[in-house]
Amino acid sequence: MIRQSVLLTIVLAPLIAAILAGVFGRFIGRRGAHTVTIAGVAISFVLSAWVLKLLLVDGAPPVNEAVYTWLVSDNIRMEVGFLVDRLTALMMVVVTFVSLCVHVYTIGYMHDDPGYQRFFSYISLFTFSMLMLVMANNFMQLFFGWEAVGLVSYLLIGFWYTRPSAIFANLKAFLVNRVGDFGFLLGIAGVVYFTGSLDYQTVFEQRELIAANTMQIIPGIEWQAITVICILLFIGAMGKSAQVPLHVWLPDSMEGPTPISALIHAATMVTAGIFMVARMSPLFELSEVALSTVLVVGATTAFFMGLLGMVNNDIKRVVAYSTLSQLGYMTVALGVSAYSAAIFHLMTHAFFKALLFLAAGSVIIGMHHEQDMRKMGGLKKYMPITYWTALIGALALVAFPGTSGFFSKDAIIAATAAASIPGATYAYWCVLLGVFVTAFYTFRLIFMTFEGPERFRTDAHGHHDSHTPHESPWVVTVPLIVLAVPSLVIGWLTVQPVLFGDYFGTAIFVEAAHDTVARVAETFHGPGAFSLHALLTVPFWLMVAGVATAWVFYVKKPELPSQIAARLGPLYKLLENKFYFDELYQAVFARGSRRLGSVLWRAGDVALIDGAIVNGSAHVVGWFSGVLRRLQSGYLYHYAFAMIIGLSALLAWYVLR
Amino acid sequence: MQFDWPILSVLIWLPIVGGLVTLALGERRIALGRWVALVTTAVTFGISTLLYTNFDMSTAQMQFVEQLRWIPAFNALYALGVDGISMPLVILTTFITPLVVVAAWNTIQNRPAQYFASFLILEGLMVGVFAALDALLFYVFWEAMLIPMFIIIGVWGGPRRVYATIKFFLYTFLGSVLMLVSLIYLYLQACEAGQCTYLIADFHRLPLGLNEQILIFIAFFLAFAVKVPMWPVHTWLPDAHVEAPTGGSVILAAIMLKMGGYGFLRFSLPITPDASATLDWLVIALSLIAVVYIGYVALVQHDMKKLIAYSSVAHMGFVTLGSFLAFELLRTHGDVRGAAMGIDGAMVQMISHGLVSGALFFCVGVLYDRVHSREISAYGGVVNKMPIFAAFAVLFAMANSGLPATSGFVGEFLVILASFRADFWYAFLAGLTLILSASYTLWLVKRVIFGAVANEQVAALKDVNAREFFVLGVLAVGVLLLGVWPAPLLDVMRPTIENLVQHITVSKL
Amino acid sequence: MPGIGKRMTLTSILFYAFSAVLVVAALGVITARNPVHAALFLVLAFVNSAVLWLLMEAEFLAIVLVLVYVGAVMVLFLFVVMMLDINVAQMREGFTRYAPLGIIVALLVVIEIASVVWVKRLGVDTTTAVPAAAPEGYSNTQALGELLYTHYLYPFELAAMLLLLAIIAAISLTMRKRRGFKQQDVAAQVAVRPQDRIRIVKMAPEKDA
Amino acid sequence: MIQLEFVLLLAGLLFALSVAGIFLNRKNMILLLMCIELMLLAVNFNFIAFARQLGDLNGQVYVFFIMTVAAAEAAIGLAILVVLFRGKKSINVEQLNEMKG
Repeated sequence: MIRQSVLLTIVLAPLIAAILAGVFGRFIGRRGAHTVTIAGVAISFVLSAWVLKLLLVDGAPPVNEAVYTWLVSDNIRMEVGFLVDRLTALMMVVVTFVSLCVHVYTIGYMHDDPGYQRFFSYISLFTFSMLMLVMANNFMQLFFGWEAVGLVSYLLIGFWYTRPSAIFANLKAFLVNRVGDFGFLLGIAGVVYFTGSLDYQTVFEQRELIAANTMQIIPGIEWQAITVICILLFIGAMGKSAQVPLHVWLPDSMEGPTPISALIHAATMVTAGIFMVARMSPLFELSEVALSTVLVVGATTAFFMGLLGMVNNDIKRVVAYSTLSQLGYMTVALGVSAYSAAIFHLMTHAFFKALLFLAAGSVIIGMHHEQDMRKMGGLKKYMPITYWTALIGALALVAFPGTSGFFSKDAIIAATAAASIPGATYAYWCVLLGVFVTAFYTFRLIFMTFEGPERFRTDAHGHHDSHTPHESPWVVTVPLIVLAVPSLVIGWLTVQPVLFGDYFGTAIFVEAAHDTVARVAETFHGPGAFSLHALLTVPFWLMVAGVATAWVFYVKKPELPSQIAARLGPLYKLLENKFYFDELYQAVFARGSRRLGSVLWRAGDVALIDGAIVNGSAHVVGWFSGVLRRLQSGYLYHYAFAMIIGLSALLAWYVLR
Repeated sequence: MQFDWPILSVLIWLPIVGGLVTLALGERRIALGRWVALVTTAVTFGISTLLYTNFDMSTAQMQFVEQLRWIPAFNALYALGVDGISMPLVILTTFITPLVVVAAWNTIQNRPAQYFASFLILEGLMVGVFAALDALLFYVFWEAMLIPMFIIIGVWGGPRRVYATIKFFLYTFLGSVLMLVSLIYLYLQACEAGQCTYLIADFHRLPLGLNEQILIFIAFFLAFAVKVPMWPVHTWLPDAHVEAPTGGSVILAAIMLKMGGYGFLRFSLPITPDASATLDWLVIALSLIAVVYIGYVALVQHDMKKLIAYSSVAHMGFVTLGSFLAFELLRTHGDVRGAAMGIDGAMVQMISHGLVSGALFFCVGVLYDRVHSREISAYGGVVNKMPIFAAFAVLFAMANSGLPATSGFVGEFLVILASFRADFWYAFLAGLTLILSASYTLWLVKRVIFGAVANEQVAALKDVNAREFFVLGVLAVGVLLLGVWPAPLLDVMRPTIENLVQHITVSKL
Repeated sequence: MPGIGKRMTLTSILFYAFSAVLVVAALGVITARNPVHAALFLVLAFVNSAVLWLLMEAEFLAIVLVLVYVGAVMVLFLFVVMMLDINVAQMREGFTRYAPLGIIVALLVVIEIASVVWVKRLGVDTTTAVPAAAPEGYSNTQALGELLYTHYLYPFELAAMLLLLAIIAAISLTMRKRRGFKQQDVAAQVAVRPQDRIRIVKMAPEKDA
Repeated sequence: MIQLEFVLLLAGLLFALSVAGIFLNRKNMILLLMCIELMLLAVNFNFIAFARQLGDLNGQVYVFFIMTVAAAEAAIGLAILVVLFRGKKSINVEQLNEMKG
């Protein structure tokens, strides 16, 4: 039996730590701040692991209970409560584990920063919010966690608040997320409309009720209610998980400190959307249209965002684009109803992407906060631990057989191949080509950073730089190593139960007709065989081709890329400008809104309402009294005369009436 | 439990007496006058909490009722009482006023005794508006309240204060004289029906024809729409806010605007249910215009107070939207599930907006006291010099953009849930506030709070002192408490709102 | 009853005679070249009116009219007229120019009033209703007094206040402040504080150099 | 007996004459005041005539009050006149237009 007090401790420990470090940061000092926050997250991690063990090994039943009633309105009870089943427990462990690593790593990374306590407070607060999100048993709390992680993300991207680019990026991130949340909130409203409840359990029990309904959004066109709701919910996921076209905030979010990029913008927060869709699988399964939408959006993100990673030179942004692309893979998996594969990839990705980010951060520390890969190279011998762990992460990312990323990504590709819903073919080609792209940009990063000539020795002015890169302190490298281990082996160990076993049980629901994972499972004969079999498949060779191309371009013939870039001209420019999404949004939404606001204000409020109606009526009164004023000559006999005229007029009226 | 002493009268007259005492003490003895003002408002707040603790949550009846003959010639009664709708608003009033007193402690140099006295008298009158059960008494308080506010803006206001006060006064007065006409009409009708009083409860039961109802509704609508304010009669608000001193802005935004919403719930809906049903499209359309249109307008403001004022208009759009959903629900679904939720949302939004917008105006006041500018461009990088202030400002900004766990979320969430039931597009347009409010609020935060230190004036800033910390801290606690656990508030309102929904869905024809 | 008819005739004759004098006096008021003459014509008009009021059985008011108006108000007028040095010629400018207009308006008013009286008949029957004769021992002054001191007590008090107000107003308006006039300001004397009068200066004791 | 109509006509004549007086003596403020007194007298005639006709003493009470007010008005009016004359050395109404709007 899992007791509520345990769950409450898991959630509240990071919150209390965050409050201690944030509000009382001045009193407890730096050491105090990182001690309490790490202690808080460590407690959460240990207890989460224990809860997972209880569920898995001891066979404890899933918990679904309310902590307190948030409010009751119109007989709808809105509660704060926990739903802890195996899906939740898995997320809890991943979140707290990565968070713990990042906490430790931060001690080294943020060592000299004046906002040390504040930073620890924020990341603990994030852990709390994320736990609230995954442990929610109702939509209201889900939305709370959803927005709260957005808030912390906002605060952390803008952590260095004096940088104009950082405060621009955090505003952008928040607003783009808000666009998603807008859809999400409407989706929740739709759920409440049809089921009269916010509770997952109740909603899922009544899902047929939603499916039986239609809605007229545009008069005359009937849409299935379930489709509308699922797409609205998915818009929320698109915002949070940075799917095209709401992806623009994620690359910019790299303005935040690197531990944040690892924790929030790679491992946990951005996967909230994936988690949410998986959680809502009973709803999504009822709407093929919604699933197709998910699939196409995911596939587009997976391929096209990967392309952008191929041309970027900022080490963190390359990893960020790879995150976008991988999130696309997860979304594709959701689209083909391979929820377990999506969650599986979410888990493995959390490890190896956090690893890659932290490694990138380690490189950045070593390079004294230089992020441009063109100024790196040959770092292998200066930073061996970073190099090897980064290589492990890269291999996992490109899905080298046997690594954790391989199992999850190959499962997704196979599931996509097995899928038959509309859009599956397009998605299949996208994910397949994505493999090549992934391999290329990943190893481009590795080669540009760690191999080749040592370009850091000369700066832009050509004069000699006295700083030599150095390996990072233990608080940085230990988390790297700790993350490298699961990146390498966790797939091998868990693919059988998580993906093909009945790990998720009732937490995830799949219609038999959509069950692509089951079709993949037919060909699965243990992880070893799976890996060996992969050597004969197209994805593997595409991956090899990608790595080889990168090698040729950045190690063998470094002059080749610029020649090709020149040859491809417009295409290259298109990639370099990220498909002009930013420019488009800037012009249409940012500037357009301001212009619209100006027009409404100046023409509507100032000119029409205030000018014409309010002050206008005052002017009419003023003009009229100006006319009347002429009558007020000030001469007594004029007034007397007027009175007499009035008198005789009244008398005349009385007489002649 | 009811008291054997007239608690509501005490809440009305204690601050007024305190104000007169402060006034009598004069500017020379202002040190004592301040304490009189503070103690009076604090005691008033203390007494008002008794309303909550002794409130009977099982009934929709008026509680703590007092009734005396007032003007026998018109059968006007001095009748006071509160129910689940007015009681939270009374407590909001008594909660905000001490904070205003603390915030103005020594920042007002020009005639402070009169300043404090104005606020104390204003407090009593505002409580009177919420507590009055007699329509004529309500009207007297409603109009009397304008006078101290007029003085506050006119004496302690900014450079264009004369324009702003006159605009404020004329706008609100124009609306309310029509209300007086319809109150008198209702009184005469009540006399014909044999209930010759001004009691609002009697008006509720009065049978009225549709045409009568529509005319009365329009008269009430003008009075309350100006006060809320709804688009397009909102333009007095930005001017009044910009010119008002900090305390004036706070009271204006936190409490005065609520009177419009309160009026809709107390007068328009129950007295003219059929006219409300006929004209609800108008209110809903104007509310949605307020949310979207004003959201865009707020985006381009250069003046911090103006921006917050516009954001108030947009947020109050939720109040009117939530209040008028019932009829649309009845038309499209044949039942009123969701209507109570809409009104719940409207009420929570009112309380929450009282806290949040009040807090934001306090924040602007803190900056204004130091730099003497409200222009956004005069700031930048305030966080570098005032980290504690920045933390509060970001918190309140987030509450203003409706972040869950702050009070700003609860009302909007409930109203959007309810409006989805009425029509998808209502919810869609209302939901746009999620994006718009975040845009203008956080853009403001970005330009004022974040960034590098912009100029020498910002570089010379000092962080909040203990007094300002107290004010902002108390409001922050309120905002978070209401966001994390709004159930106590909803529990108080439930019987009254359910009763109201039941009442308005029964046609008077 | 022949006596009644005779009395009626006498009353009528007196009425017409005094009315004629009254009208002439009023004409004199408005056309007199000299303001003093105008005032004296006005006195004549008032005395005539008093007689007419006596005829109309308003004895008390008739006496009051003579006492208050002729005795007080008109004397006041005469004082003022004589006290002020008025340029009569300048005052008379435009007299003839406006005369036609004045006459036309006056005629209009007379015609209108006459038509109100004779065409509209005031809404009451004035021909047949004969005023009831006063009972024996009736005193107009006593009846008026009873009414004034009972039903009209408050308005009566107010009228007294009004007169007091008029006295104070007239005095304060015309009172002239003379320069160099020494006066005691009690308020200033009471409000004085020690530090206004003496200044205590602290200084180091001076030593002989 | 005195017929009501003739009293009323007399009052009307008095009133008309004083109106004419205002036109004729429009510059002389003292005469204006006198004309006003004459007008009030005309009104008093009406009251007294009706009081007698209807046998109602209230009319006479009104005359009493009108005379009170007229006395007060004359006193204050003349006081103002004196003050004016001191300031302007004239009582010409044409010079008194400070109240012009």
